[in-house]
Amino acid sequence: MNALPCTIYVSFTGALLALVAGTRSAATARWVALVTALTTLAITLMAAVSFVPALGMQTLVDVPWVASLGVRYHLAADGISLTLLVLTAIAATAGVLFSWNIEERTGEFFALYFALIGGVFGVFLSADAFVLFVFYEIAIVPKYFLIARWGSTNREYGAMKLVLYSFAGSALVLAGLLWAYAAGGGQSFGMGDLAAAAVHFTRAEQLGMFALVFLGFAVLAGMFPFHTWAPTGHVAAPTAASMLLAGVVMKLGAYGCLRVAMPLFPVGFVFWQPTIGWLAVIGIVYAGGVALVQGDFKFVSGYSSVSHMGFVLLGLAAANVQAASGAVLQMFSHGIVAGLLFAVVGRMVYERTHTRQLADLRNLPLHRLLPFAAVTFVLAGLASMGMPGFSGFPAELTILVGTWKTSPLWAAVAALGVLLAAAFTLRAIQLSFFGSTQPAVAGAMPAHPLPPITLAEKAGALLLVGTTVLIGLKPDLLLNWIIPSLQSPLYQVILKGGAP
Amino acid sequence: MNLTFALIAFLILASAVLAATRRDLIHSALLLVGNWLGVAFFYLWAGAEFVAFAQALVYVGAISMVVLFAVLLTRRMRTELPLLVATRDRVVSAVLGGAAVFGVLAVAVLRTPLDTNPAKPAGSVSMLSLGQQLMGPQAAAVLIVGVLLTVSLLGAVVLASSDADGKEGAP
Amino acid sequence: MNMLQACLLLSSALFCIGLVTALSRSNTILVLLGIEIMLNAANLNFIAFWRFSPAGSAPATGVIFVLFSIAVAAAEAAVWLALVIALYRHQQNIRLQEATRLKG
Amino acid sequence: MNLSASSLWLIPALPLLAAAIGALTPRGGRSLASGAAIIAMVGALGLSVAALGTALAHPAAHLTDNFTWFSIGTDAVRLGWLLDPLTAFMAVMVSFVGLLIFIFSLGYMKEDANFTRFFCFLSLFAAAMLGVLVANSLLLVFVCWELVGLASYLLIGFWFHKPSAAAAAKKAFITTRIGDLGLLLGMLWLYHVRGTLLFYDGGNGVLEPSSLALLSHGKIAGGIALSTAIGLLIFCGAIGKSGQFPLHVWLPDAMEGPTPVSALIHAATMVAAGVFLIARVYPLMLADQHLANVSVHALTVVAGIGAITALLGAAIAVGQNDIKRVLAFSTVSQLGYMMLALGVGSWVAAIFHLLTHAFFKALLFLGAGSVIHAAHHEQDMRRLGGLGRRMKITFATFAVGMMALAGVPFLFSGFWSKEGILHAAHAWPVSQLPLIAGLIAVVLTAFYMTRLVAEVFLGSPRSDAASHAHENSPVMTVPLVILAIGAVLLGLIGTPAWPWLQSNLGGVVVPAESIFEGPGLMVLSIVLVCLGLGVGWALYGWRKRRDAFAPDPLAVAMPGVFAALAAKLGFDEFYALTFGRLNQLLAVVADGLDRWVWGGIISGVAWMGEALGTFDREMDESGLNGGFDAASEKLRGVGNAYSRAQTGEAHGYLRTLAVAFVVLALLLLLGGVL
Repeated sequence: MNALPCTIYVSFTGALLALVAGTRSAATARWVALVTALTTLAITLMAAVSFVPALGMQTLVDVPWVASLGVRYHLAADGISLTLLVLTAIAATAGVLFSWNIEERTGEFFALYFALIGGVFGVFLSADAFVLFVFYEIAIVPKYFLIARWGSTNREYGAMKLVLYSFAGSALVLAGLLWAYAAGGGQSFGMGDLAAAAVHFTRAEQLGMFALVFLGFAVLAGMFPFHTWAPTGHVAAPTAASMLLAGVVMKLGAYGCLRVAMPLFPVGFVFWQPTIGWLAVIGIVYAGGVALVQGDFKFVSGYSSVSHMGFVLLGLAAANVQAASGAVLQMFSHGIVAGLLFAVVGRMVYERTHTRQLADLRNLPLHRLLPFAAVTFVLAGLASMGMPGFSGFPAELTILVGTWKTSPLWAAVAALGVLLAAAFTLRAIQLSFFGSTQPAVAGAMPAHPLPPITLAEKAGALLLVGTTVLIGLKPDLLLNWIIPSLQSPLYQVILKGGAP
Repeated sequence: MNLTFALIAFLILASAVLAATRRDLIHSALLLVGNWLGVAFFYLWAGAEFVAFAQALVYVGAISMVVLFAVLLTRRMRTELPLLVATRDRVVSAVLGGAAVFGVLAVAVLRTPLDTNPAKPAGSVSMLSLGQQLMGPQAAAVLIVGVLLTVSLLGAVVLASSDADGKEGAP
Repeated sequence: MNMLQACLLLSSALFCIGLVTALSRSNTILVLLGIEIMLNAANLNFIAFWRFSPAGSAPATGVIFVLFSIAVAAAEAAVWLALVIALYRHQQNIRLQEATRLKG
Repeated sequence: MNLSASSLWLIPALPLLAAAIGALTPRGGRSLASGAAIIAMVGALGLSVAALGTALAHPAAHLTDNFTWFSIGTDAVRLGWLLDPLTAFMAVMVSFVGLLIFIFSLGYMKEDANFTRFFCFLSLFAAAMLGVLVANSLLLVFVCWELVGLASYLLIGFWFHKPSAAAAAKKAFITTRIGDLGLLLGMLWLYHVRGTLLFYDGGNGVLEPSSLALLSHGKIAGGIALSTAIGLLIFCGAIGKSGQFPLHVWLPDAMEGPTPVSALIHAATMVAAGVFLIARVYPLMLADQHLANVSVHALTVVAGIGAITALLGAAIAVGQNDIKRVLAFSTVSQLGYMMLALGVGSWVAAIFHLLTHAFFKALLFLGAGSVIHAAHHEQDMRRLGGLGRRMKITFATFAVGMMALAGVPFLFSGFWSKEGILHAAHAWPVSQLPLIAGLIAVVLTAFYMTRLVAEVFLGSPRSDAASHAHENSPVMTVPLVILAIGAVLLGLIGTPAWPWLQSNLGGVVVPAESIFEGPGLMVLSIVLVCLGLGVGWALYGWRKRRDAFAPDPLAVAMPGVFAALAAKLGFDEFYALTFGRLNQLLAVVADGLDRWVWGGIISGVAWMGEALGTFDREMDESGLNGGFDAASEKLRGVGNAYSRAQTGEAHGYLRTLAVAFVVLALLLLLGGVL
């Protein structure tokens, strides 16, 4: 448990080592990256094994940093952090496995990759709003370079859009936090201190601060109508980056909403709750609808991410322990499933066929050419549409159960999103892998045989599929961490049914 | 006028003039050592013993070695080339410039009413007080000088070696 | 002319000798030696002012200044040695007037 | 033989294991995959029979075994297994019919390249279906329900290289999921109200009296009870899965799957799941019956939907030419009967019909499969004909199935189960309309089945495929014979003279004759059956079809009606024009919004920035720059001159310094005024 901060340091060290190793050979950089990712995975898993669920955050490090501002380098973890840390470590490992084929500036790629990962770890571990913000910024910058340098379609545009949105979001967050800090007397950025100070804020202050901070984070979580960066960004990004982007970075936003915005400004939250709920619900259905007519395979996955993140926001907006625990579970689940989808689409299919247009793919008998990818994508699709047996099902179910308590109407409309998810996923599966009606038609077969699925890809796919199935069958593994965390006094103000 | 001072001044100026006019570099360097020694004597005469020793150690001991190194490492240039017309012009202009500067300085020195304190006992500063000064109020400066030395040495190493490396693995 | 002025004149003279050396010689080493002489001349001034200044001024400031100056001179010497060697390596001689790469 | 509730999970687990084996078997391991599947089904059948033994020992009890799945907030989601006669009878039926279909598939799918995958999917399907049966929690039912949907998707789309099959699979999945949406909402609501989804939990389950009292007291807007609303939402799920009007459209299309799949999914199991679900939650559906001042009772809706479906399905079946589609619409119609029975208050009659229907409809589908297999996948009955002489076993068994379906009196099981339903409808105090619908459907059923048999088996072959057909191997005919025996005998366990099934199913002893209200209704229905058979024979049997292109006699008589029926009354087109179009429109609108509006706002902001920049540039270039350029030009000249001064000669610099110093010093000295 106490080793958790090492994930941050290991990631940054790994970034440096990969950079150095990249100057020698790409293979060395890859192995360095894999070892780094596995180390973080091992650290988080060991922490998970020794984790004792408790009501509040368990402090790991707490030393003064910028004494004059009252900033402390305060790292702490609870069940929610731990869930997301495990997710990050798994996604990072899988991402490395799916980037195994990167030949171009491998060292720099992995250096940026782990800089991003390190920032993400830092955000999930921060208990001081300022530290959290710093790590949040650290996580944003490498994204741009990853996309702009190694991306594909429209990469400059996608990267720029994503980074502009991210920075706009973080500017809002910073403004809100500084406001709260100043209004609280400028003593401390500690989350607990801010929350204690926030009690004395006026209603108007709370409303304003919550709006700033929540909106800032929600932009990164892909909240409708601030979601458009997500599909274009995902599409432009290289495979591993889209896996991280959808799998982990979007969670940063949701995590910020849950960890910072909601407990700090409960009055503001109550005021904005209906708005958030409706935006989330609209986002679910809306993104599902958009995904239904996309011609680009990766856009389908991109919009499905927006739809799924809508569930997360809905879970938060419902403001009870059930829904919130479901939201955290959904963060985990979506992180895994989205990673899987992007891995299949970006790595297994696009890098072999060099097209992502469903209209082109349907002419290829892909299920024969890439049977492993086909099976993986079907499983990922099933997980994505919330079939029982995969992690999406308990997550969405828990969210819906909780949401129903708050507003049956929200739950009903959101359930429509589940239907849409089935529709667009099946459409994508059929058009992409099972679209070819006449495999023997001349010209339908690619000129060169597609390279077979590599061992690294298989390992990554198995890791992700295994995780989603494991959590699908035994969601208690995570819920046992999450729920006590949500029952802590900090959340009792906003989450109903929180009494332990 | 103090005789000692006169002697010292003579030593300093004479060695400097000779050093500046010799054609053999080795000679110049050795004469300069004399010049630096003269300066050290001046410090002694003025009562700054520690500085005098420092001067002797650094200049006479170390920098003179550096000069000799430089001369030996660039052997082919041990003697100055024959005076060319252009060189002669330069020498003339240099002497003229130097004389002008000296004239200005001398006039400035002589015309300025500088009040002195001859009553002050032959000045001497104790090692103890010097040390306390250096380690106390001037500690930061000492540190900075230390850093400067390190950096300049590193820089010297890089300067002296960069070309050799550059030829092997051009970026 | 009191003692202080004498000292200052000495230092002025030394400075000018250094200046003439630096200006007239084409050997880089000698140019640098000239500069070294000028530095020494400046140091003489410090000591002179310290020695003959009216009582009540800071006790050992001049001395300390000269000490630092000597230290800096040592550093400088190291750098110019390196420069000379680099220059030599570069153009196979150490004539200063030929080192005009940085010409504007 | 006995099987406790705690080991009930073994029943679905065995086929699931077989599915896993099948999934891991390479293509070549045909006998391993099929062997595992069949052995698993035999095991499941054995366990089911054992469970039936246990259930019959305690017919009125609900044996449960509950456990916690995961915690959700402060409470836990609990699942469980339930053993009562309903479960046990259904499990025996499903595993038995399933087993026969598996065996039949050995022959039918012999030539298919993806034989192992087929058995994997079949096993998965059976596992999911058995899971629905043994679940003691609405959530677990839902889980298995979804897996049933998934497996049916995989099976219907098994020949996905046919575009129609892929489309049908998707249609089936999406359409049933629309119904599932209702089920999901009902489940959420129920959980919200009751905090549990267990059916029976020692007094705390949702189907137990305390819960029902609570549910039927609470009223929501519109003057209906809470239990009505939840019940109707759950019924939505049943509408989807059981192919009830208005979501019946997927079922006929699902005939694109291999015929054993049709037999399994559209006869015995999946479509029966909806009926089973309503029978399972019957106490909930019944809870609002005692309320007088509500606007609607849940079961009234069920009866209405059932009656409409029964009539509609039977009518459309008359106009179909594809042998499997006739059977598919007949299934729709029969499921309507079952819903009707549930709606009019006799779930026992519904289950009885469900069981008999499973046998004779599986028989009919497999018989049709046998015909199709023999005739090289010719399914159009206008192009068949005369097969009776060539395929005697198939013909005989098919005829048995046809008579059971048509309700030919006394000997055949369908007669007895249908009579039960008609009697229940007759006894329904609310309305006699369901009875009338049911009676009309009786005529239609007898008619279209006569048409089917006459067209396929009588007359002369009307295509090469039909004329070269010959009987299939025993692996296919033996299951037919067994099913035919079942289709005859099964009726005998539920006759008015000996209502054994009824007594055991409900746990309440039903006295003999109590489901028989006198000869009137029975005579009427016998007359109607004979009417249907007679008209059918008159039109199709007496004057046999000469060639494949001859018009249908009914089309000659009533062209408009026949065309409408052949077009399935235009439901597909209607949905495509309304919901499909609407959905597509919404999706396109949302996509456009994303591309143009939300993206456009961003682009707009960017464009405004750019425009401002352009404006500024113009300003600069024309206005400010004019003067600036001139000044710059001069500066540049100065710069050039200065640059020339940079000779790079250190001496020069030094000299300049010296001169400058002298000049400055002279200025200071001489001027003294500066």
